[in-house]
Amino acid sequence: MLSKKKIIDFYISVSKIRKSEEKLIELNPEQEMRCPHHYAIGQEVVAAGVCVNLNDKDQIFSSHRCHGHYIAKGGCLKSFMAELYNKVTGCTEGKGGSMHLIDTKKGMMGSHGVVGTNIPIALGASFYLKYKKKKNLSVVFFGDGGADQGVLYESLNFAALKKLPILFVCENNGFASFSHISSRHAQKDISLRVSNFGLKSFKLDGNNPVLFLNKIEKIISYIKKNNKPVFVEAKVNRFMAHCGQGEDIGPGLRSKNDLNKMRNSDPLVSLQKYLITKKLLNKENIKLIDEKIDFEIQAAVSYAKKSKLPGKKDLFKNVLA
Amino acid sequence: MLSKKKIIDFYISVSKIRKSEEKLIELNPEQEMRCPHHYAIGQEVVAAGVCVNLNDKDQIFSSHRCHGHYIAKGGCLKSFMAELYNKVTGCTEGKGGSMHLIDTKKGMMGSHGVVGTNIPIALGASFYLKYKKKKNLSVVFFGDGGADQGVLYESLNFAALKKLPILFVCENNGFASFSHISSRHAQKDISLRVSNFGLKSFKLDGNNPVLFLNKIEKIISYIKKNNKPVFVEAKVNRFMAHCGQGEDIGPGLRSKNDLNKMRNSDPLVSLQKYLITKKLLNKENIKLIDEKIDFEIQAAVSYAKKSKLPGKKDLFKNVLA
Amino acid sequence: MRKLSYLDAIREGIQQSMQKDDSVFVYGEGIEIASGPFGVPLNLEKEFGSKRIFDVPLSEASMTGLGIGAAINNLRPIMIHFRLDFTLLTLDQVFNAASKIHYMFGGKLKCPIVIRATVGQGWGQGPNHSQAFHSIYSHFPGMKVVLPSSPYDAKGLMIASVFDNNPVLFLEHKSLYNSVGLVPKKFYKVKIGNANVLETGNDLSLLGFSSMLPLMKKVSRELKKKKINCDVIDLRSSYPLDKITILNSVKKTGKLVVFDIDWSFCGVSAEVSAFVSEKIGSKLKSNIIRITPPHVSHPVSYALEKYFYPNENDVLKKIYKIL
Amino acid sequence: MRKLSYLDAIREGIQQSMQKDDSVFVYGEGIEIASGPFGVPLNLEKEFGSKRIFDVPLSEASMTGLGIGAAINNLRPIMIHFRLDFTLLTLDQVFNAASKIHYMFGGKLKCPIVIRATVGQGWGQGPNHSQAFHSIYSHFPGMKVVLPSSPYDAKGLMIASVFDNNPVLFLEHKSLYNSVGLVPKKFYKVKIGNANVLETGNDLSLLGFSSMLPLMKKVSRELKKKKINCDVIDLRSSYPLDKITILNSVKKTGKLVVFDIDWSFCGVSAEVSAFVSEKIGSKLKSNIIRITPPHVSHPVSYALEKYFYPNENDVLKKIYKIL
Ligand SMILES: Cc1ncc(C[n+]2csc(CCOP(=O)(O)OP(=O)(O)O)c2C)c(N)n1
Ligand SMILES: Cc1ncc(C[n+]2csc(CCOP(=O)(O)OP(=O)(O)O)c2C)c(N)n1
Ligand SMILES: [Mg+2]
Ligand SMILES: [Mg+2]
Repeated sequence: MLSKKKIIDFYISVSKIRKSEEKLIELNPEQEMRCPHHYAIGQEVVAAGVCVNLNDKDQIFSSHRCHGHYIAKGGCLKSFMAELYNKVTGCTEGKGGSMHLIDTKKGMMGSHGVVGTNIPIALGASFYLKYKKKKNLSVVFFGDGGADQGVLYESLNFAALKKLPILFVCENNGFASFSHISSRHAQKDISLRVSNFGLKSFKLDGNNPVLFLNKIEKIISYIKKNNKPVFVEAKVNRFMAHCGQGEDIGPGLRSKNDLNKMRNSDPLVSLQKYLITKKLLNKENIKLIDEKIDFEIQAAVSYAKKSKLPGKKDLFKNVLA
Repeated sequence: MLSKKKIIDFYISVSKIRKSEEKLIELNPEQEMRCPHHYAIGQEVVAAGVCVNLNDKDQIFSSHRCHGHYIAKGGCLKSFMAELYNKVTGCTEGKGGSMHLIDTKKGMMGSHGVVGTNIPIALGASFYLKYKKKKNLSVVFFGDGGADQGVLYESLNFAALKKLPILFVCENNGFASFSHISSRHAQKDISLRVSNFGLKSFKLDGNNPVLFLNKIEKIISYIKKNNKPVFVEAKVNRFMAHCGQGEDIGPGLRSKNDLNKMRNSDPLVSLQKYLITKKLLNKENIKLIDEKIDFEIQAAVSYAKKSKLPGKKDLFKNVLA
Repeated sequence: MRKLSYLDAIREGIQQSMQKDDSVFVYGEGIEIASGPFGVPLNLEKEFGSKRIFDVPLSEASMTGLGIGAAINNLRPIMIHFRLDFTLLTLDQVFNAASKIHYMFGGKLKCPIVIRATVGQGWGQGPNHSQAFHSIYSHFPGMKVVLPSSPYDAKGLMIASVFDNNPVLFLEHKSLYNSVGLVPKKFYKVKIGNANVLETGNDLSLLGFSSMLPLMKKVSRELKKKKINCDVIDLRSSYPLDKITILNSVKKTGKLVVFDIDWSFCGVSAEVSAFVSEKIGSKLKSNIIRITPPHVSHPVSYALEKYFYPNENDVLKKIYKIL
Repeated sequence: MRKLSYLDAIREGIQQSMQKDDSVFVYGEGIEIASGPFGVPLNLEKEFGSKRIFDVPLSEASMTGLGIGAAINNLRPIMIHFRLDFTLLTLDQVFNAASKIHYMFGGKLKCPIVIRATVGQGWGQGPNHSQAFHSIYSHFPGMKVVLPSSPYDAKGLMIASVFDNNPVLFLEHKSLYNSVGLVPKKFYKVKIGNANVLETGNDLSLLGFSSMLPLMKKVSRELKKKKINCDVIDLRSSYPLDKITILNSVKKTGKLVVFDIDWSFCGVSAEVSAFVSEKIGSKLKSNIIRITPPHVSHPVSYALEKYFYPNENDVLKKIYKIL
């Protein structure tokens, strides 16, 4: 059973991701954050639902669309904003940018811009956790595009073979940049596709926040208890363009109408409704939470803006360890 | 229903593979064939059963263990022997050796020494066949080790997505060089593993020659009729070592006893028995067939021995087309 | 003659190749869709249909094999990558198969595949969205590697690549996409392996590739003010190198600066430098200079990119030392 | 001091590393089994258990990721490939991740993985079982690349590689496996980046790697008969290069021959040549010579291998021309 605290933490996480992204969109016209942005708006439930069940020693790995995962895992918001502003105080000191976020103290072990590349690296992290007899798990987030890569299948097999504590999370938003899943997958049910690799696989609805949270809590405790891998496909809707400020409306992509439908079933809104209906929070509580988040985000932006840019010496730092 | 002619051609093919390999083993002490040999002895049924259902315009692709596939597809025996003898009259003029056999006239489109690499190349051939509206198919042979490679899963998906005429044949002998399948696969049933990729998949017994022939005939005509890919896992026994003259007996490998059991259920012998029992051939017929094969092999060996070695100029031939 | 952008010239090269020969086909991730990255849209589906231009899964390794298997059957695939970086997923297919197929099968097969890829730069593309490593493609026997710097070359080299019988890496540079130049309407090839002498001078040879050309021209202009006249030569392909043009230029000037967008360590710039000094070292009037990014990964921050990519002032400083 | 074979020395280096630190583990295809290829058996399972030494599927790409994910968590993986050729399947993991991880995450992670691989040669190994392409590993920033030529170095460089905090390619050569030499019993490191001066002479510098050393020594012996004395220097690592030792030698002799098992075009041999001529070109008394296989794939036939691999006579002929 979900605790009240967990549901509220979950809401805070969803809201923080949404509001951070909206802030990025708002600030975009300044053209000061010079790196590609892949927004997670619409998909926040998955990052938040998974990470609210993890502790700092659990490790997560992510892809180009990583803002949400970083924030959900508790990654420092100041370092995040500073990184997006290309500053030396950013989480990679201006080296990695928006697609290579990291906060090792929080168990956010890095995101990668090459699709699928992080999947076996997360596998290695789960290998480490088992090797050192830690009671933790490793999680890798990737998209339906990530499921096109052969390393996924290699990694599923190995995770099952060695009984590693890893959760594979495929956020299926139906697109890989400009390719619809139907032009890439013979068989669109990804959880079914992998169902005979020797590990459990589930299909969850990332648009139904509480149901998702409920199920993912059980899955994560199954992994921790049994030291076994699990695969989860989460169906989600991406509200923004693949990259940047647009909406990716057009032939071969999606219609304005479809997008409106998505926005009308916004999981953030339905989560708020649920909280209120179930009397877990009232409107006032929600407002307070959101204001606190706004405040934190604003502080991070100020920090980022005030921070210094890296200098020539920094270019030659950390080439070899 | 299998025609008498097909069964006899099938026998000829199995026997020719066996006898060619045995000749290589016999000649090995000369140390004149200087390249690694991966014998198919014990596994011949798969190559023969598939290829007896193909014509010269159907294309096959193979791996390091390719002698059988080359011979079954009708590859020139002289060019084969000459290649193994490192001669300029060999099928690759001494460039590729035992792991890179080719006879394009017969639709043997090349074998590759890197495990799995040929799988998507065969996919490309099937793409070509469909593109040019040919009534043919492409076949790729690989081992259970080949099934470890991510490109297989990428290729299965694409073949199913584009409805390509391709037969994936996984010859599962339970080993990848010195690794038993149980130390590599979480889930040992390979045909099951791939069953949800959007194409049909079958598990066949490569040790039961006539049953295999029966089923593979139907599968190949299904592919030709429907322009759709199929995956076949064929369980087989490898009698020889992974590479060379030995038997690979030892801890972690297999026991003498196990090997004897394999040899005692030799598919070549059971095929001969079947032919005789069903009165398709009598002992005398078989003897005549086998003598003809011996003769052909001997001629190929003589040709190879008499052929010239490549010279310095040949080293620089065919670098660019 | 009309003017076309670099990007439109590539598109036209592809289009005319497809018109010329129906065994030419094109595929890549998201290329069917009108709004592709950097406006790379091809808009060729209407003309040629989804049989000849199509979208593929993010399965770079097997999709390279797809092209190889088609190419050995005399089709002429053009595989499109939005970043050269992603081709690192495909190098088994490229170097264990494509580049060797003609040789290792004794000439029985040819593999005329074009691997078209973009080098990114700017706007925080960073460590694995900006790499140029055509050196490693040039290192393996059996490959050709072309790097157009102008719209004219972009079209002509694309057509030459498509109709070449070897695997060709066709490497574009994002910063050149909007540059505009004269491009004939007709179907034409630019021969692979011929350098292009853009300016002539007796004092210094500036040789280089791709997006280095604008920098080289700026440097030449600056030097001209000081009465120093340069050969400015676009090498156009890193394999094969146009050895004759290179030697002729350096024999004349005695001083060589090699520009590349790839790193220098074991890079094409090292090869050009080694080749020249091994051939005519005693005729050199000063040490060769290589102008390339330093031996570090591509940083995201624009503040660091400033130091990472060679700039005019630094180049001039280095050149003044050898004058 | 005892004598050990090159192969046993590597084994002992691995064994002592595992004894020293239980975060060292080893994995590769078929390595658990006593009768591995070329007798590479490690026989370490009894001592360390299958947790620390284990067999893996033929999934080179993801198995490289496995090591990376472990390494960023401070384990010290040794991944074994029986052929360098097969690492072409892994280069996305190696160059888009391992070599960049320290840099692109601003120093937050280290990636101490050892990639151990063999270069094949002879007995028809052919085009994709014999390649040496450490140049491309040396090309990408963030990697180290070592190539031991003696049993002593094999052990010491293995230990140094395991305890280095960067990804290291440890490249062995099949033809050296049975060579025997003095190897201390103790745990010791050979510093990565230090060349080894094996012979000294004032007339000619012979620099090279790995299995080129036996050839270089033969050449030196032959030249000594003609009163020509050589520096014979084992460069030991292709990244970092020991620039000081290289320059000191060539400054002294004025004549350089670079030997490598990799191709020369954009190879490490090109880098050494370019580096030397750019630094002290004017002090050179003759053109630099690169001794490498020609720009073709590795043929299978022994009749062709004879011309493919550099041999003493051809090398001497080339050297006589510059004396
Ligand atoms: C190997 C690789 N191929 C292509 C790209 C270019 N690219 C960046 S994101 C993306 C789409 C990824 O789709 P998906 O995995 O579903 O994630 P989503 O963007 O939908 O969250 C593509 C094709 C890349 N980064 N890496
Ligand atoms: C990518 C790659 N990894 C490793 C090897 C070394 N190797 C050659 S054959 C082989 C075993 C292959 O097993 P399988 O695919 O089952 O074929 P089999 O030998 O059993 O017929 C291995 C590991 C290789 N050639 N290619
Ligand atoms: Mg997606
Ligand atoms: Mg097998």
